[in-house]
Amino acid sequence: MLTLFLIFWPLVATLVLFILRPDEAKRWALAASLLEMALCLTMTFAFDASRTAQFVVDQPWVASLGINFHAGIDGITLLLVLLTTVLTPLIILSSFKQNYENAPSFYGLVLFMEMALVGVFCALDGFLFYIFWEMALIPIYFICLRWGGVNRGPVTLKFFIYTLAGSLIMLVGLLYLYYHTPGDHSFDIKALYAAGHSLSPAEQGIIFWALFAAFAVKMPIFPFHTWQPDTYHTAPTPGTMLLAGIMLKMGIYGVIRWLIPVVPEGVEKWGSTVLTLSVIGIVYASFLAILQKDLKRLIAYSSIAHVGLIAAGIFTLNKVGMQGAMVQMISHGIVIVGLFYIIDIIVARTATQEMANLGGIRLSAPRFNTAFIIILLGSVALPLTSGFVGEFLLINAVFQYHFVTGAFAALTMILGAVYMLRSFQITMLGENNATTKVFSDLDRKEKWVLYPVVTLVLLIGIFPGPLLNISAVAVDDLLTIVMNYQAGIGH
Amino acid sequence: MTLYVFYFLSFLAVLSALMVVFSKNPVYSVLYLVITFFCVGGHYLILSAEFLFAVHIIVYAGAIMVLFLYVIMLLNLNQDTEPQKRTLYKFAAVISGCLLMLVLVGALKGAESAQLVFGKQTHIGTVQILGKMLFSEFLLPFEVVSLLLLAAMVGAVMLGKTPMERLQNAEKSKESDLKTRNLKTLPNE
Amino acid sequence: MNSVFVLSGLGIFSLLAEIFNAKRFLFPVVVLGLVASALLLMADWNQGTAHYSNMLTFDNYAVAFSMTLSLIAALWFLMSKDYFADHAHTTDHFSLVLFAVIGAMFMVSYTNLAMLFLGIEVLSISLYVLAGSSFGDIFSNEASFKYFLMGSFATGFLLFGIALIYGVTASFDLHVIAAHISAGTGDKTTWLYAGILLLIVGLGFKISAVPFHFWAPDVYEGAPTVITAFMSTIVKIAAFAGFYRLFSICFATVSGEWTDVVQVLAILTLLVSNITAVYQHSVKRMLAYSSVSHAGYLLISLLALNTISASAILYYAVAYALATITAFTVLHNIEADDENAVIDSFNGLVKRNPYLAFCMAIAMLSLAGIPPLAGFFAKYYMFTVAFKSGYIALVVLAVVTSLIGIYYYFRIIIAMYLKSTEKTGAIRVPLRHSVIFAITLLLIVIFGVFPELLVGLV
Amino acid sequence: MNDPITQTIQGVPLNYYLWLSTALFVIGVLGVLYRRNAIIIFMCIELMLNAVNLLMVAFSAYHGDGAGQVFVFFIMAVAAAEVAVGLAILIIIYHNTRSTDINVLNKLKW
Amino acid sequence: MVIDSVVGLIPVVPLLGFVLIGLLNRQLRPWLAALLACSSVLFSFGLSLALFFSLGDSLPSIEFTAFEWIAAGNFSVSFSFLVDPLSIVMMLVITGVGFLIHVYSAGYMHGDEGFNRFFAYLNLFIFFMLVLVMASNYLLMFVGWEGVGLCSYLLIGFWFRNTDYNSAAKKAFVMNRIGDVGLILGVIMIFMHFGTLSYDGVFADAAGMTSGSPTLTAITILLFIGAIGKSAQIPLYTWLPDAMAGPTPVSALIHAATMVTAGIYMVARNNILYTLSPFTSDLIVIIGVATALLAATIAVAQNDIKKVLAYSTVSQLGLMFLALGVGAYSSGIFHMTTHAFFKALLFLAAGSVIHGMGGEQDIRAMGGLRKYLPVTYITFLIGTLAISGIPPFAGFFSKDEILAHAFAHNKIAWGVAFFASILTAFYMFRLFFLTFSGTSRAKQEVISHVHESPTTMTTPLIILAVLSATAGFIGIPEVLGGRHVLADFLAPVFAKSQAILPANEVAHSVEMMLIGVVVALTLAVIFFAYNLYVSRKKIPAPEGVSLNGAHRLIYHKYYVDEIYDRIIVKPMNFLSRALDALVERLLIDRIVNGAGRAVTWSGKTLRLVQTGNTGFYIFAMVISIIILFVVKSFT
Repeated sequence: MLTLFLIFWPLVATLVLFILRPDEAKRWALAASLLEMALCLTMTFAFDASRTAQFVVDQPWVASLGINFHAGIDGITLLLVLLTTVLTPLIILSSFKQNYENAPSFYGLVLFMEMALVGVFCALDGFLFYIFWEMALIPIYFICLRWGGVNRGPVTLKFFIYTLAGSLIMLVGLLYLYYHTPGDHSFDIKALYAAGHSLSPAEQGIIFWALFAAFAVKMPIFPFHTWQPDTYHTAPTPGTMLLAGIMLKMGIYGVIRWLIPVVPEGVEKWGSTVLTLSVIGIVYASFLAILQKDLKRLIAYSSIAHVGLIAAGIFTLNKVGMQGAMVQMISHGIVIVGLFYIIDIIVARTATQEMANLGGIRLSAPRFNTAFIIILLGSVALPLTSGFVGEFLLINAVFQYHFVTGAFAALTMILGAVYMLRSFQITMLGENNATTKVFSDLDRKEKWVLYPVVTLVLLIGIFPGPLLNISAVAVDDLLTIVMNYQAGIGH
Repeated sequence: MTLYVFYFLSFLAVLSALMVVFSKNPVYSVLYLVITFFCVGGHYLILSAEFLFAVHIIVYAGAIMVLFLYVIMLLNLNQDTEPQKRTLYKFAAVISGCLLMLVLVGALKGAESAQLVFGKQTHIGTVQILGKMLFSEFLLPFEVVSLLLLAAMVGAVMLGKTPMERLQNAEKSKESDLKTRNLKTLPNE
Repeated sequence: MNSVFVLSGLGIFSLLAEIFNAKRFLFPVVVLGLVASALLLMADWNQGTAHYSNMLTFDNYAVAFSMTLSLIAALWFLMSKDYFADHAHTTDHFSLVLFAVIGAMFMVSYTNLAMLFLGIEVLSISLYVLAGSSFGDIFSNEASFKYFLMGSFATGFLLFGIALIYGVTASFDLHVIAAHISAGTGDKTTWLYAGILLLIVGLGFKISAVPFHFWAPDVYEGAPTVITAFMSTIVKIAAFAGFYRLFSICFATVSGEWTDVVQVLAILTLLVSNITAVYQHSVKRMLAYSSVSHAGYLLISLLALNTISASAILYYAVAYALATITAFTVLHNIEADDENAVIDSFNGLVKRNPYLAFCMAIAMLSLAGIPPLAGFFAKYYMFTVAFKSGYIALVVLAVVTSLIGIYYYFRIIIAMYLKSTEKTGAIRVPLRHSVIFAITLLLIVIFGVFPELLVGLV
Repeated sequence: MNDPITQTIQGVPLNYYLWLSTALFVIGVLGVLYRRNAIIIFMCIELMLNAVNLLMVAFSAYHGDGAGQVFVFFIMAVAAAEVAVGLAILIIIYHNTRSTDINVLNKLKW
Repeated sequence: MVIDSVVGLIPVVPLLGFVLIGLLNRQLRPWLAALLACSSVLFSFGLSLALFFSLGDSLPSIEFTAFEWIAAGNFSVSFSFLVDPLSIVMMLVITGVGFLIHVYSAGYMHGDEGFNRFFAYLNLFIFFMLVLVMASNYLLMFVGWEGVGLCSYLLIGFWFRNTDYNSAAKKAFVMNRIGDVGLILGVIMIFMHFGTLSYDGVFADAAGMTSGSPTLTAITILLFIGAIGKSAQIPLYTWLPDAMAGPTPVSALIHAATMVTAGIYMVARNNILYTLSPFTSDLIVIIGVATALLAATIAVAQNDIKKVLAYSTVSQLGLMFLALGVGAYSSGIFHMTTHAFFKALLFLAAGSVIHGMGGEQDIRAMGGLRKYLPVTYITFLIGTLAISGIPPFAGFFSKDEILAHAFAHNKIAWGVAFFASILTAFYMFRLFFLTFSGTSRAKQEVISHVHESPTTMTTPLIILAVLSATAGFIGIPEVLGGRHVLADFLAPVFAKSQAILPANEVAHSVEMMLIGVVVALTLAVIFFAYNLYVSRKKIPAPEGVSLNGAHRLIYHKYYVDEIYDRIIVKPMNFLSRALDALVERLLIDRIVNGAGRAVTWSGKTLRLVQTGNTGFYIFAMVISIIILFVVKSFT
């Protein structure tokens, strides 16, 4: 019941939004998302870390087609839902200073998006998962289309079609699995697992790619990433935050829950390929990031690199890697929201996101600078920031997988430092110029966004224990499924 | 005997049908079509479908063809106004016609040895039998035909009743409209 | 069955209304009559009664589709009231439309080929006239003419096919035919197959399957917008339902002989229509191609021909019709502002009437198949059907083409939400259109979220 | 058993009618393809329908089943209706374009 | 236990200092910030001292676990500290020297707009450095390791208006990061092979492994890469001279006394692993002596007072690595300790000079400062004598010990190291003479403002000078009849290694002879320098004068920076551009967009099929029907 409320409260809030005035809409959206966060925190406290799926809802939905409204929360889900519900208020808050035209629609879309995201993470039914997966695409598309920047028409369309292409291929894969579920076909996750396990290795390989198509595009994994820098660049900042902070986690989450346990054999067959691609992606994206001129693009490429590492870690099928991926997802979400907000502040004050036009901001905005540094350190994975825990565990796993991949993956530490420090230096340090001279320091609203982010970055870096603890059992459970399968076929 | 009659009627029917197609003058086409219809009617007689023969003659020769002829006269169509396709098209049309014949024959043959079982009744083409069928088994379609004719009538009346002057006025205004519309419909590159 | 009488009565009433000077009541009476006929149909639910020596059978399939048609027709009337007001022959139009609806109902409920044929003809003849009902408009004339010429040409093939089937089975009754065919047709099999092929040609024309679709874009574009709406909803649904009814009842046992043909048609339809739609400027024409493309998706279910095909078609038809009616209603309003609605006419609509833009967006999203709207589940259901019968490759193709579909549906969305326009002034939407939007949008969402309401009905 | 119909059935194989109808049908199609005058094209479509009628009557006779002939009756009715409507449309077009050439009507395209 | 909380307090107090100063940044008066910072470090120093005295046979080491940090799967690491002889020595040096430098900074940074910020960073640095040396497991050490790198970055770029400084800071961080990657991979390999990351577990297991196992070699090499980065060895040493961009106390604290010696500490900490990997040890020797020599030669031709000291640091670090490589771990630590004193002294004294000269750093513009800066002069002299290895100053003992071990181990290594140490004496005295002797070459307005530094700065100088002069006595070599206090104290840490290492001690007579030779030659070189720069008043060529072959080479630091620019930075930028242009835009984007364009194009083309001509439509239909029939009858 709580799960239902958790999923649909944002939707209810969205409906309420439309009877409000624009200025009320803002506040209502914030209040609603805070309530959602409170709810999620309550559930976190009620959560029993030693068990898997809890707060389960399982109602028939389209019974004749074996579709149920089956949702629940286990450790992995909980972490991601936490991420979603914590970031959404921050994202909403971050938009307060921008007076978006037609605010009710804007916040409605954001809340709608939150619903879809929470739904994706909670769904335990293949069809439900797919529905939420697709539903998450619509609001973000409209957010980018209506409130985006230059050239947003073609860019967002490309984004939409590209991701939808992946999703539809996934749908075909899910259907294939559905028709291999035993008995009266069902989309239940357990049934789909069973179906996946019953397939021949060759079929599993195909299904692997079918499902992975969606996830690879969403994450995005090299070379399916070209929609991303453009989209991040053109989207309004809250949209970019949603995309980078939460939405790309959908892809990773998909791999964890809807790919690896479904077709273990396919993963075994193709995992190394994907892992290699991910590692290539890390290096490739990092290289591209080095010479970017535009801040948002730079962060976009850095995001590809980070996600590449997460993906690589997951495909090692190593618990350390999985756990690392979980922490890193949270960390990346928080850090990137922080980074994009910082860019937003810069853009709002200087009307440019070209790094070359900036410089010396630190002189007039020390608090802003401090926040930037800490978030940046989280991004380059300095120990005691959130980025380190995940990145270390991931590199650990990838290195254990193979030392060459590990070594290449570890390059992210160096290259990350190179491009992040470069951007920091160009924008913040040096003498200020005409545009940055009047740069005012953080005001109250901005502090309300950045300080929580900074706190979280440090807090998770120092005490990652609770996070790791929450997801431990769920990750174990998933890996057990894989191992049982491998044991079953005599590996 | 019947076979010869069949051959004769068939030959005439096909020949006049071809003439319908190939006559240059629309009026001739109509007349040839009438001949074809009569031949078909002859076949109905051979097949003992007297009721249909009657209907056929009345409807086709009596109504439809007259209507055609009337329209042709009304529009004053003759050999000179007759639009002609280019030879290439004509050639292509003939070729595809032949091909269609070929494939249809190809598709329909193979049932050559088919001997049909005689029905319960042998002579079914009479007014009595067909009338019975029309008012029992096929009552609904029969009524629907009335609906259809009503619809056609309403439609034809509606179309035909349009005052001529209104049409002509519209014609002028639409010419200019046509230009703007076409511009928009054409690719804008 | 009673609903047919009600509708016929309405048709006649329309004709008489002029005489009795009851034109004022005509509109509400017709709308209520259509709703009433839908309600009457409920009585036939689960009865499966055959009427008039098995001419019509109101089984659940027929009832469901007839109801859909009546209700869509009611919506259509709501949408196009002003169309009637514009014409001198209001009552004639009313009756023609009603006759067309009756024809459509025959097409979904027939169990005799005679009824199929007559249904098609009643529908077609009314539409030939309606398509040309803008007498002074040369485009309307052309549309009407093309539709008529090609329609009657296709009818020839359809009849030839029927004749051959009759030759094989000596009956027009679907069940007799089916019994004959499943009993084996001996050396007349070639006639049967040729007949089936010709039927596919004839009916393929009616549902505008590629390569028999050429008429559709031209006619849809040329006909008055409301008539286009009628054609792309009611006619489409009826034609397809009729098509499916014939083939599922009669020819299911020899499906191996014709599925490959249908498959080719489906593939061609999906590809050609979607690709061609991409580069259109006229919204009506784009919607025409879209309508053709949906025929392609529908063909998939015919191809699969399994236990859930019928229900998939019903769902698809409903979802498609709701979205299309919405889209055309919006288009109708846009045309009030800019007579030749090209995609650019939608520019900046969100500024001029956000509500209208929202409706159009939902309609486009539903047509594009985006969850949680009905259009998504419709496509999904279609894929399920195809998968069930193993047409995986076709599903993949359908997926690809629906992606292409996104491209052109989203052009309108982009135009509305992104592009700017010099035109100012809000576009006023009449109340009855608001009612339509309220109903259709609600249904689109409800059916999308609770597909169980329709799934498995038939 | 000395009906004319029996004689016919015995004398003329059903296939002959099939071929004849097919031939007429194809000639109809050919005419539609060959000609540009809309009226002639209508006439050729009528020819096609007649071919079908003939075939159906033949089947009906050989099957000894009246339904075929009833159907032909319907086809005739429909044909009449179609011609009425068709010619009405044609006249309207003629008034708008001063031509019955189908090639003139190509404003709607692409 | 009380003592546990003491262990915990030692790093926490400077951290608190950082947090307080950092949060209150602008509200805090500068003197209060300085007081807070100094006292926090002093407090830590006091606690360390207390711990130092409580360590002994009864309490060989103290371990304190604060909380479990990361636990995932079979991986688990705690926030836990280990205090043993090695770490307590380091802690004392860090907090001790650190405190002195804090005090010094209070004077040096007086009036700087970032005064408070500076102290916050310094405190943060002390915290991370303490974490580095006190960690009881590799990952926590890595925390400190990266943390000090961060502080180094922040402090080098402290004056962030200057773009060059910022670039230097970035360079330092990135080069450190390269080493860090090696270190972290080494850590991961350790985890893979030992299943734990705590020192106890690893060392216990490692002691039982065979010498020279590839795993150990790999691990030690990877760890050593970390040390190379942090301790500025070939090939990652170029950041350290650039790091002189930071304020001078930073150079003293981070880039001389403490942070750069982290590599030494790390190798010493892992002595058992290195002892068991002869290959890596040899590698360390090679890199150590090569660095020592290379840096020493470069230092000879530098004219920036801090640059000379920086290269000297690099060179000395090389010597320390030499010690570690030959297995003389305690000698390495010994030299590290003495080096911390005299190099900190030298830097601070140099800072005092710069302070007095109003920011001038070029020795060509100095000279004759003896009379203006008497305290600085004396203390600098002591530092110079110490680094040159003149008995009885601290450097003499520690350096001599290293050379003796090197001699026993490998004559060539000894030879090179010997040469480097002679060079050291030369360039240090060159620096000294050019700065303090002769007549002033500075401009008049500079001279008029030259003043001795305030007491806050001179006091640390004096204390450090005393230490530089006397610290050697904690490790008097046997040959001179003393007791090696430090070696004995550290013995438990290196016990396992000592048990394995071959005891190739040099004979006392030989060692005596070596000492004699070294001292004699050193004195000779000093005299040479005196002759050159005092008697003959030679002044290095000013900027822009073309130099001859070898001189130019070393003046330009062997063009290493330029070479790196050519072979690493430029290719990387080129690769970045090439990937962007070729792969991203030409390949991937083109494929993706191409798909879209293909659809549009086919749409454009296909719509032309719809000609609008009814005749054509019918024709197409008929053809289609024919094709359907044909295909159908063939299948």
